Amino acid sequence: MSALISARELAISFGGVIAAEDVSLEVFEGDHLAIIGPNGAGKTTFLNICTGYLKPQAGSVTFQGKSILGASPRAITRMGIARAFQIPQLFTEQTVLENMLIAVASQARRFAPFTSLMKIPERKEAEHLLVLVGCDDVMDRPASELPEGKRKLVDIALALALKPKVLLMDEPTSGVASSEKFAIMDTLLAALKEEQVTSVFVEHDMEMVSRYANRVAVWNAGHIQSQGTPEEVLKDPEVVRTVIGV
Amino acid sequence: MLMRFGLPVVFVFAAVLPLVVGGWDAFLTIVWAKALPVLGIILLLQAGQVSFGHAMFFAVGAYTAGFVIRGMGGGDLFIALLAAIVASVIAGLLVGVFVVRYRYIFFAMFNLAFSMVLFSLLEKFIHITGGSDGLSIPRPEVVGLAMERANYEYVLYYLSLIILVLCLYGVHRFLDSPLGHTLKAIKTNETRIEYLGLSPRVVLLIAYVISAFLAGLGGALVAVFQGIATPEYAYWVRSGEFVFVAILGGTGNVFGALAGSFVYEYIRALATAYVGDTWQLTLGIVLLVIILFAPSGLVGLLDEVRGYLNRARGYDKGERRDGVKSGTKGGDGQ
Amino acid sequence: QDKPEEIHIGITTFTSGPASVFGVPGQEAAEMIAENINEAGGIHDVPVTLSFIDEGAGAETLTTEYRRLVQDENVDVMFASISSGNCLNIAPLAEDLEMFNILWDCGTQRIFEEADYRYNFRTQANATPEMMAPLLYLLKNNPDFETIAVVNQDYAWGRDSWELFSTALKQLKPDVEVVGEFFPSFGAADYSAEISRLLATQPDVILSTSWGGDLDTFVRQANQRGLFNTSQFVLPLAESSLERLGDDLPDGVIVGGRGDHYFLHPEYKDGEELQDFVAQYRERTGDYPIYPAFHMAQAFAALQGAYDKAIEANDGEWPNREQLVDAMDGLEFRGHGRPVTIREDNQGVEAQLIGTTRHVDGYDFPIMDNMMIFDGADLMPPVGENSIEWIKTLDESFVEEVSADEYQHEE
Amino acid sequence: MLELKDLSVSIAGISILRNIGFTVEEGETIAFVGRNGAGKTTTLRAIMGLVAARGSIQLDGRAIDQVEAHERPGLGIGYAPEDRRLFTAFTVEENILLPARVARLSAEETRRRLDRVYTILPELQEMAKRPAGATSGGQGKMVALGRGLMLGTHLLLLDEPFQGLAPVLANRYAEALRALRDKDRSLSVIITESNPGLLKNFASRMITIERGEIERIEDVSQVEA
Amino acid sequence: MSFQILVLTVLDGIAYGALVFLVAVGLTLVFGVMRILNVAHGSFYALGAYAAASLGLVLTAYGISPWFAYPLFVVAAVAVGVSVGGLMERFILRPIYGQEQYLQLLVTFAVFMILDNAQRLIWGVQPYFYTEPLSLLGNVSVVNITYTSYQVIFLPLVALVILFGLRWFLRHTLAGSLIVAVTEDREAATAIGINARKVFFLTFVIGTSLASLGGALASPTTSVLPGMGAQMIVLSFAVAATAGLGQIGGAAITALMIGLGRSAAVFFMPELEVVVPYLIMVIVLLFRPEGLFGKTTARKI
Ligand SMILES: Nc1ncnc2c1ncn2[C@@H]1O[C@H](COP(=O)(O)OP(=O)(O)OP(=O)(O)O)[C@@H](O)[C@H]1O
Ligand SMILES: Nc1ncnc2c1ncn2[C@@H]1O[C@H](COP(=O)(O)OP(=O)(O)OP(=O)(O)O)[C@@H](O)[C@H]1O
Ligand SMILES: [Mg+2]
Ligand SMILES: [Mg+2]
Repeated sequence: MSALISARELAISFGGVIAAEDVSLEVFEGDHLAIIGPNGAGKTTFLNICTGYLKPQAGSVTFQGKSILGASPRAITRMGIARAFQIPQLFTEQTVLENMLIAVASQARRFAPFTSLMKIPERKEAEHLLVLVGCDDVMDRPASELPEGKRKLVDIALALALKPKVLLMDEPTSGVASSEKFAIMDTLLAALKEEQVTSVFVEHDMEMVSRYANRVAVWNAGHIQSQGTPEEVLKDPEVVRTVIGV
Repeated sequence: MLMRFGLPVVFVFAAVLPLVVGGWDAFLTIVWAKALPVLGIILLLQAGQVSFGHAMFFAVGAYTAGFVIRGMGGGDLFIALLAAIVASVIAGLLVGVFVVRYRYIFFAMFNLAFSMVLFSLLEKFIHITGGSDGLSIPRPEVVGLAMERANYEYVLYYLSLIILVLCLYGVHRFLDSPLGHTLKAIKTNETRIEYLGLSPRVVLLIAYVISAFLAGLGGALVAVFQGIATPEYAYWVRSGEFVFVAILGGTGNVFGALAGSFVYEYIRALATAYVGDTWQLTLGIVLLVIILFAPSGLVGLLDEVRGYLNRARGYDKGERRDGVKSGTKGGDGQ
Repeated sequence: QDKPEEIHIGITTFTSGPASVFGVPGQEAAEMIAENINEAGGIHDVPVTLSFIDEGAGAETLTTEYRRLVQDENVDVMFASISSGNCLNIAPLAEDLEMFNILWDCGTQRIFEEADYRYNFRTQANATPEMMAPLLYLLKNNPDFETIAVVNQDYAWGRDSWELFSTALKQLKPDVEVVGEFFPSFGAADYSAEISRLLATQPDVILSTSWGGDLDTFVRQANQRGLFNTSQFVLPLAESSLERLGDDLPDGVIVGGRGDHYFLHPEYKDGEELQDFVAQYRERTGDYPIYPAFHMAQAFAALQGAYDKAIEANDGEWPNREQLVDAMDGLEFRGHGRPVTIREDNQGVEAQLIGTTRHVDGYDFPIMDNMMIFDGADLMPPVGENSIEWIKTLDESFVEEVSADEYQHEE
Repeated sequence: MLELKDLSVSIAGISILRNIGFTVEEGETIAFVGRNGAGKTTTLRAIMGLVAARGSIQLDGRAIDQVEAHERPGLGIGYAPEDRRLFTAFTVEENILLPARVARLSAEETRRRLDRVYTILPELQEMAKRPAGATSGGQGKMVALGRGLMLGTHLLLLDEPFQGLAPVLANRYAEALRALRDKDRSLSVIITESNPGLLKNFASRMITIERGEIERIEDVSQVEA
Repeated sequence: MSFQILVLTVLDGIAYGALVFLVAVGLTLVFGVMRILNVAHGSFYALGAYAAASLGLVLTAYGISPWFAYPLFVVAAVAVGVSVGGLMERFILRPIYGQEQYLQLLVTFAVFMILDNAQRLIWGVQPYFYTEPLSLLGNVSVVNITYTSYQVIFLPLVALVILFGLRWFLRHTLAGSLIVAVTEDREAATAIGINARKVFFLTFVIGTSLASLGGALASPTTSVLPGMGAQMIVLSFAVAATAGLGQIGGAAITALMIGLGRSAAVFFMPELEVVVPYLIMVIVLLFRPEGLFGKTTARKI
């Protein structure tokens, strides 16, 4: 297994608040890496750095061996890192389907000026993805009208539509009703495995972690406190004290 | 719906009108021509951006056409229009590269600044541009034919009409394309666009250049019709008027450009003719009423009426869902 | 042709925007004159009716409305317009529409120098004599100046008038140095910086062809800061601001009114016509008439004159438009100044009155003293010649060659 | 003390809530559950007057549906919205204090309530001076919760308050809230939360809403069983 | 010579900048707070000027001391702001707050047309002026050049008072905080008990009162005439954008830069004078895309 994303000695702070200090982490091909940690530990910041949204004050990040420091989110996305957000980023005035079609059109580079978005050949794929995340029922609704949970799921589908090599997800199912989230994650993970997509997801729900992650990294106050398999990490008393509780 | 039936109907109606009744063609030529820059504004409004300076491209088109005709001695209408298109596209690119980096008021103001600089230049270089008195443009030949005013005006009437119909249709199709939808997405979430691997700036630039093209073409048509181009063509009030007309007509549909342009010019003409020195007051009040009671513009009003009729007749298919927005949005990240 | 029921006159004027300081007096005068004409039975027993178009509504509306009046309302004659830009725009249109069009107020000399018209006539002078007259007045009365500065509005009139004035100055008094050229934007509300600069440079003469609120503001700000003490002002359009400026305009300033327009015209002030006109106008508006009102009177006078002449030429029959237009050729008519004649190129030849301000009893604003009236023909190029080219043929002796009638204010 | 009767909401012609009716007793905590889009958030917003609703809402026997939205918080209702809705122009502490300033509470009372917030949410104290716009997702939720607690002396409406919080914190806060409610018997709470674990020993009744209608109301003890 | 010119440039710049600030500050406030680009702002400026000039004429007619003009200017400005501005907010803006921003812009455009025309109907087209307050304060002489105290001392002082007063109001008073909160999120503000309607009303009225105060204070220095409002709108827009959203301090600095830039242009490159505000705006925005003091928006992801 080779490292797909490799971060070395990252450091960043915001006016005294340390969000990353000496953070080194590797994501391997086929990994499903869970990132856990208390609030404000720097988990989202790490994803922001990996996608070019923030520039670290020190350290390096490579993707497939190439440095992506200084590259724009756009360039990094095109290299194959897609991302779903903690706060869903949707085109709120457009319907869910239109949101998805824009994503697939972007992926397939369909930009002929006079073809209808609704008639692009990739439409099937888009609809399929919506089924996958359980949002096909709201396909024709404007994204602004969606309840919080659905927004998160559509957001994931948008990232997935880009056929990435790595999918980064920030608390993918927070806000998704507990009765549904495992069913959805099951299908999602199965799809990721089938397409051989590597994934990194930030998570607060330990059940999700133990069920879907093959590796876990624990963040605390801008540091990586520990890493390992879910079995090891979730039992670590230090992790239990700082993150999980009793 | 509007596109498939509305456009041909308007086109056929407008095409036979001058053959049946007189006195409307000059007015309507202006309406057709001025609907073009308004269409450009509507295009940019899809991305949530208001340009307060599109009169600059209107003027670029107008003056380019003027210079070409004056420079060619006799000139030719089509060459002049072509030159105007080229010039406004180039101007659109040059200015666009700057302004697409900005949003909202900054976008609006940058456009305004450029247009005011152009306005000042047009006034300053009196020996080239004729200063504030304007550049008078002799009547050009049309494919080598010298024409009387009456025939020339017919040519312009139909030419503007055809250009407008083509542009309406073209922009409509563009807005329905993936790129067009991405343009609309700029309004709500540029972060996501970036994270789809697209550049919001490039998308906006494409729309900007198209809108500059439309404004320039409109300006050229008005100028060759009026026989004059004045710095006032680049003035902010005119830019404001384009925006005004766009919203009056309704920004949700390219038809807004046509409806807005017609109604605005018509009310204005009526008001100047019949209420004399209170025409501004009258126009202002009429517009207020329209905005307050039909905020989605004339085309929106039409839709509502149609929806109402359908419901009254009891066969609302519920096919159209109004994109009514949820409550108030938080400080939309200006 | 039978007598029509009415003579329908279309008038373009500013009723909105800054230029309405001219447009509205013009409109008031037109309505007043039309009432008078109709009270007297009309022009050859045909009453007149008026329709107005606001030039402030923008060029497209103006032309649309113009065409509507011409084509739908069948007006008999159009008076257009105040703005030179609008005149340049309308003249070719009128020509194509074969519409009898009287340029009733605009000043640009370009119109008849750059094109030949059959249907367009100007019933007053143009910018050339209007600039030559104040310059000659200055050179005749205050020849000893070495430096000059200009503060004009930044638009065609401000630029064009300075070009005429400065070109002529270079010919007639070549040793004068131009020490400042300022073109503050049209409608500028503040001239502090210009005035500071002028106070620092102290030019002997300061010229400003500004008008309306711009002129008022400039004069008042300059006066407050003592600029009038150090420089001789020349304000060729200030006749239209005298009453408003009142005490803010000091004595000794050279002023003009685009022609020989003046409610105390020394040659006619005792005549009943001018007195009636002034009294009626004051009753109507509360103000003394200013030059746009006089220009309007001239346009009506020309129209009446044309009807008289055409009817006579037509053996008492009512003339058609062509006959009316023919009658304009060489027509001589009089508003409330000296008679005006229409030259071959359809340009009016009008006398120019320039004076110097003085406060006298009986008026709470300065009136003109030391007046000179120039014959318009002396100050214009011959038909077919370009003004600037013509001015470039002049030399210093021109100042003496041109004569003027001099008048003092009589109490 | 809070009684909803026949509450219906439609937005843009689409019916979202239909005939919602339930009561909340004084000192009681209601868990409000349902799938995504069932209408939980909308119900809370209707109580706050943020969406137009038909039907009746009574607080302590007084009809409040005619009370203007901005006057409802003054009745002792605190609301922590699901999507945080912080004022990014202010610091964290200013966000929390603003409701008290609006209500013109005395300095002393303000202090007391702020202390209460900080005892329940001690993490907020560390970031009190930071701009609210710079907080992380979870921190933002805490601020929203704290802000809601400032005015919620009588009724607390908490929309998924623990979502996105690390489990250790979520447990701690749930515990602290329970303690608060136990201490102050006049305080009632409606909380939408999907994690049953957190509601243990906390909520007395659970209301399930489905497609805009109340599906069932049950005692938590029954659910356990 | 060069020292004199430097002094003059600075003084003229300050005098003009003060005037620009007085006009633009109200727009900056309304725009920064309510996100409404009020095109009718210029009309309020003109209304203030007309009201002041008419008031002056009344004072003169009744032989009342022109010293009363100063307090009366403020009263007149507030009266205009509260009555006309208040009516406009209540009946025209309020119904469309929830709508797209550009609709609000359009409404203000319509109001601008209406007010502009109404002014002409009320006051006619001849310029008005009332210079007594300016003459009262007399002249001062600096490096041998005469200035009016009103323009180089009084107006800049008033501008400073308004600058610091407003900043204090926004930062340190409850009303100021409420304004900021409502702007950012109307619904969230309502949910913590803020009466958003009242706040908007208050803000708009303050903004329009400031505009008409600007007009009233400018009236002794200039001619009050039709079209004067339109002139100020664009300038105010430029100031508001250059300053950064709702940045009162930014507006002051921008106004000063425009003033200095303009007077420098008059002295050294008169051709540039007209485009100075735009040049300054373009230069500032090139380097600071959010405006001089604009803040980058809060993190969204
Ligand atoms: N733009 C910023 N400006 C200032 N501080 C910031 C900024 N972004 C993040 N921070 C701070 O950095 C720290 C890490 O934030 P981050 O969003 O990475 O946390 P997180 O681990 O994702 O937390 P959560 O689980 O709550 O989402 C937080 O304390 C946050 O307040
Ligand atoms: N502004 C709106 N316009 C149209 N529909 C809306 C609007 N707001 C909410 N809805 C719809 O109302 C329904 C209820 O939404 P609500 O947010 O109350 O659900 P919820 O139970 O809180 O869901 P979640 O658990 O995901 O937060 C959803 O179907 C949603 O799409
Ligand atoms: Mg996070
Ligand atoms: Mg919800």
